[in-house]
Amino acid sequence: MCKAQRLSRFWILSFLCLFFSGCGEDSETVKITFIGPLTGGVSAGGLGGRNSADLAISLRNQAPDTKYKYELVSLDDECKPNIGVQVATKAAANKDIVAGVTHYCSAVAMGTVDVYHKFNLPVIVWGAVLPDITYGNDYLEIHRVNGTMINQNTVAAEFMRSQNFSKWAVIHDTTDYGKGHFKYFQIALSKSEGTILGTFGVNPDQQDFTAELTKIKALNPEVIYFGGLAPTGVRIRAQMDKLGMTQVFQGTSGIVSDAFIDGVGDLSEGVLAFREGAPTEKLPGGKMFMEAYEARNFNEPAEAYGAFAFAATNLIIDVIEQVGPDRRLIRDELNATQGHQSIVGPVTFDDHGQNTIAVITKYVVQDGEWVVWEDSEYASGKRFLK
Amino acid sequence: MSDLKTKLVLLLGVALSVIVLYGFLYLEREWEIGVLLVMVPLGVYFLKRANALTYYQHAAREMPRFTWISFALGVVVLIMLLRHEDFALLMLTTVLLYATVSLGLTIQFGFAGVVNFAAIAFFGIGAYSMAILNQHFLHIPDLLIIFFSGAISALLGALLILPILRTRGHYAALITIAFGILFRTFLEVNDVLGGPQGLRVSGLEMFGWDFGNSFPNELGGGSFYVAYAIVALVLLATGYLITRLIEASWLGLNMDSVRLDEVASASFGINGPRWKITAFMLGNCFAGFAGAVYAAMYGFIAPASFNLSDSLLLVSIVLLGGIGNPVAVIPAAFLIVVLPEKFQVIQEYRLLLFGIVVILILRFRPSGLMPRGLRQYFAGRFG
Amino acid sequence: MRQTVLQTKELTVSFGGLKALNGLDFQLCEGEFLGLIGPNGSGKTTFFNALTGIYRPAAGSVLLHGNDITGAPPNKIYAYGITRTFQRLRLATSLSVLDNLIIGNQRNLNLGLWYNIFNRKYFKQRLQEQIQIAEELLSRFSRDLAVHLFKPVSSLSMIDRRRVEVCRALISEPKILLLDEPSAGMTPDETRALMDELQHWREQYPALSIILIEHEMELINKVSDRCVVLNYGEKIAEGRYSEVSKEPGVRAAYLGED
Amino acid sequence: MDLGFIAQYFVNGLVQGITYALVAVGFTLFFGVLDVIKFSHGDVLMLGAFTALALFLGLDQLASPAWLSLIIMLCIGTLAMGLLGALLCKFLVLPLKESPPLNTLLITLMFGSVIRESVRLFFPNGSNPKPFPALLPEASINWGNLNLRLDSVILIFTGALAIVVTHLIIQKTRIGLAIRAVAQDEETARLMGIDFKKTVLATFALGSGLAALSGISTGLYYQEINFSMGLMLGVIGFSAAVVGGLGSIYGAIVGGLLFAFLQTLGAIWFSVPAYKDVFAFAVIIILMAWRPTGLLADRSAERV
Repeated sequence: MCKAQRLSRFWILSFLCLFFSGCGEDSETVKITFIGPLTGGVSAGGLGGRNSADLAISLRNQAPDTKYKYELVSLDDECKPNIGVQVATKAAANKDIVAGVTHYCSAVAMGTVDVYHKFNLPVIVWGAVLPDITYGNDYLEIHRVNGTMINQNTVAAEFMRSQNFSKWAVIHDTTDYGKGHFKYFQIALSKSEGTILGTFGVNPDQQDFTAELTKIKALNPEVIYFGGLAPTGVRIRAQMDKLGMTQVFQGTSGIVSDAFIDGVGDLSEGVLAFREGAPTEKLPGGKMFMEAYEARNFNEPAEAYGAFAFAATNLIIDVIEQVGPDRRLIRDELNATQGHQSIVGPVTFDDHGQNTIAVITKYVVQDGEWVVWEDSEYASGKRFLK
Repeated sequence: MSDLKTKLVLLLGVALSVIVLYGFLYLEREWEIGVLLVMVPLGVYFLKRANALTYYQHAAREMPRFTWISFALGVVVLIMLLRHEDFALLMLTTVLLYATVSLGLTIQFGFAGVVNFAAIAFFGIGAYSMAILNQHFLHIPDLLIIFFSGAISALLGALLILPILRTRGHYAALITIAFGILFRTFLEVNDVLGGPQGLRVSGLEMFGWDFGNSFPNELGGGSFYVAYAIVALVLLATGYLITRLIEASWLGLNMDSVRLDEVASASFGINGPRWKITAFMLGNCFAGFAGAVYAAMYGFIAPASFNLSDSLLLVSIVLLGGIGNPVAVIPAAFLIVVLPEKFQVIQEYRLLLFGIVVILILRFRPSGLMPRGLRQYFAGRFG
Repeated sequence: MRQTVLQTKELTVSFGGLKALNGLDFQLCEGEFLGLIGPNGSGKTTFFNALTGIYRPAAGSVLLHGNDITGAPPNKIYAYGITRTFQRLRLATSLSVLDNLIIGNQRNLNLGLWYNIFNRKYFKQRLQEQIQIAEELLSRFSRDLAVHLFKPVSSLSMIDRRRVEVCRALISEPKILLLDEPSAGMTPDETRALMDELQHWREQYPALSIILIEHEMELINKVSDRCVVLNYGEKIAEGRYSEVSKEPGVRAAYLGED
Repeated sequence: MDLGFIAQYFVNGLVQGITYALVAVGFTLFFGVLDVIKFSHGDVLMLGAFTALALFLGLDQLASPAWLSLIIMLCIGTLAMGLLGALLCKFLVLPLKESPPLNTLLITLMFGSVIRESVRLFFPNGSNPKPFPALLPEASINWGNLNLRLDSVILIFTGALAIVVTHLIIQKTRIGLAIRAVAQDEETARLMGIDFKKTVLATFALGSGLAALSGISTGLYYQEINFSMGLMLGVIGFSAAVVGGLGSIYGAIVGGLLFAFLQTLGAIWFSVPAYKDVFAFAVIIILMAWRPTGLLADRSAERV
């Protein structure tokens, strides 16, 4: 029999054995998914969240009394709604994954709520602040540990009025994140007679803002309110200086990151921003989390929402230990969470799965660092915003 | 070759390809896919050595209708085999839809020679039309909405046709690229269409059957993607049939003539612009249909998923397969959609790798993997 | 006297300043075989391109059966029954010989969507007719060419391609045929065979009038009823070849001042 | 909308216009010489900016003064991109000279996406926008509402100078003569003993060098560069060259300034300034429908 026949018979044989070997099941490990922006402009926050979730998993795996072995499946949504839906579908369609710690970007979280509901995968949002993610639907699968824009903008408006600023111009990106911040800031401001002279919606990856800024310069506001994430904030702050504009730059939780300060350099001096929850070191479990995080020496900092990702992962593991790795049981148990102790304080989910965080922290940039307003020299009168 | 023998050869060919496709879609671990990636080309080499491939091609030319039916049934078997694998079905449906758009591109680029770098924009127009029509016109049956989405894509395409007709090759390329950017920027800026946030799209509902919930148990149960896979298969099969019929008729003949030499064709009464318009609008119509089904299946669309790199991906499918060869888009679409999903390491370098592959093809084998054969009007002797 | 079929008055074609054709008056009668001769670059091919609408004439007019068709697009000219061959072959080389011939027979094709896509039985009959016409036409020009009907034109020799180009122009039974050096590159007896076949074709279709651009003077003499001599875009002589070839102006144009 | 603001818009528009014109001149050169469109031109621009950034980061370690590193960046960046342009032409464009023009367009477009992806993947943290050093003096003069910055003026000046120098090279030098001859009629130029290959490579080098210059000036103006800026600038540059009339350098300059003017106009008229790109591209498509061979049309008739 010539060589070709023998080789092809061997080929068919090996192909068939591969075909059947692939069907074996692997051992009993419970998979939890983490979804966040691991690449792109806001990847610092995403990577900090992933490392914190991974830390929670490894700590629980080392603990002796844990019933199951846990594994983290981390996926990158690039902070883009379309990529977010793709990876969410991939995770939700995977039978081994029983729960998820999902999303830093509000735009992506909004896009994926339907996917989690369709595949009834219980998830906890760890960083996105748009209220509609939980209040905009009555899906039992969606929960959130961090606070929302409503109280963030209420505190921001009262504080800025107390610093007797009265005239604002608003630039916000046209995603749900930017529009949400603008909407709730406008509501909060109308209660305390602040006036918004003009509003400009911009595309998050727009390069050139000189046109919008020139129009704002004509309106001559005291403060420029920016609703959006760090990359866009960097470009706007830098191009403000190009047009000789010295207004106060007031941002949102989206720019509370080192990436913003590195991008803008010393122009960041005196920039204001507001964020839910206290700074990590002031949180109840803050010290323990910071030390454990340093011990693992990840090459990225935990960033603003790392603690929330850690708390969300721990909550899911506690629930799985109690009811076992089944999506429906986990979902029902999560809905009934009351006063669950976590490093970000007690977690209680209301009927929409929302955990209410009252504490909002005011930040100002002083010498290239985000400093809590109360401890800054601006509060003590040594420096002035204007 | 007796009819029975031909049918046997064709069925064997389909069975073999279904097994290979099942292997690629079902197996999860990367080393398994790696082994498959080595085995399949080796297998093809053996088949070529034992000139089984020419044997199959000859059989396919003898009974084109039977080949078409057997292949469609083969894919139905594949869908049934995978009915519980949600993500595998999602990938298979995406392949079928991308192949349909590539058929549209084959008609535009392969037949009439009209270059189109905005294929994903017309795919997007179909998706957004489905999203809007589904939201505001609930009483219109979804089948009709899919049809309207295709028609809207074709009509919007007509807007572009005037500048394209009056310009030569590379100018038309620029116009289509500019249209792609214009379409995406317009979506991102305009709030009514959801801006960069995108839109939610409700699932399809046909013949009283809501695609939202899983496949009925009497038909074997399985994930809700099965219904979408079947719709996508019907769309691709019809699209393939229409493309083949156009090629094997005076319409395809005139399109080819206009592509090869517009002046000479004009001297023999062929109205160049008419055939370019027909090809361009028909291709965009295919893209619109596929976009509508894609939007309904995914449940969510955003401008960020319709940018130039996706259009280039579609162009690479047509180039990889072989310009103008309708059969070639199916294996090419499979390679370009499934491989990056299966190989995480490729996922990150996907666009880089496909860029390099297309450069190599253009440089050393411009006619692609399965070059287009001569026109065959009917089975058997006719050409 | 035979009736005038095609006429041009003061026909002028210019590229920028250069006048490729300068005020050309020209008549072609029904069934006439007219030779168009002149040194290279005298405007012969430009004249064909102006006639068939590829170039827009700068001035003057083209009349078919008396009515004005100046500047009509090429596909309209074809509808009027005027077909042509090209100096540099312009066949669709990647398509089969049959396809190229069917392209030439555009007028008799039914381009309706219904007949082409859905009513395949009807289409099959039309196809068989076209194949039969093409085979019969090809075999008149050379016995073995009809065998290559389903092969791509790229596989044919240059001579066979020239024959296919002539057949493409003839297949729709035109009223006026414009031949632009059809026998370039052919051996004398191949050229003679081509011309004999054309004569045979004219006997079958007496109303067909032909304009032939050719450099073989002896061939022009044998075949043409009348001829026109062009030089630098102007007509310098007209009449039977025997009279025209004696005129001093024509000799000077070809042989240069002695 | 007093005079100050109009002047401010004018200055913004002028800086952008010069950048687009530099890119457009590149496209016109390639088309003039080889009747081909090098679609990776925009990405060569981006790569020029990233090369300059890498050079600056290296030089920063050596603490070289700002003006010295700026000059080094400009020279090496331009030369590197010129070399890349020539290599690209030698290995990708010339071998495809005989094949249909669309193949050349596709292969250069794909090469552009290969450059884009490699910068995104292999430049450290390449997917994020990178801050570009502000090396030009920051002083600005205020007349009423106009804030005229020195760096904008310098950029406008260098851009205009580059175009004038290119024009002089084309009109006055031997290599310029060769380029024009090849552009006019390739066969005759080769018959006259002009080394066709060398001329074409020189043109590609010149055009790519200009692109690098434009990339660096964009970086200096916005103090930020990212891996996808090349694509947008490439398409805008090509539209400007086409609308101006491919083949004529004046057409490219007019086209570049026109596009910037359209964008500024769009920003002023529309309430949502982001519509400016949509407006500018729409006008380009309409213009090309009206005058397919561009405003200063080059008289190339179809030879039959």
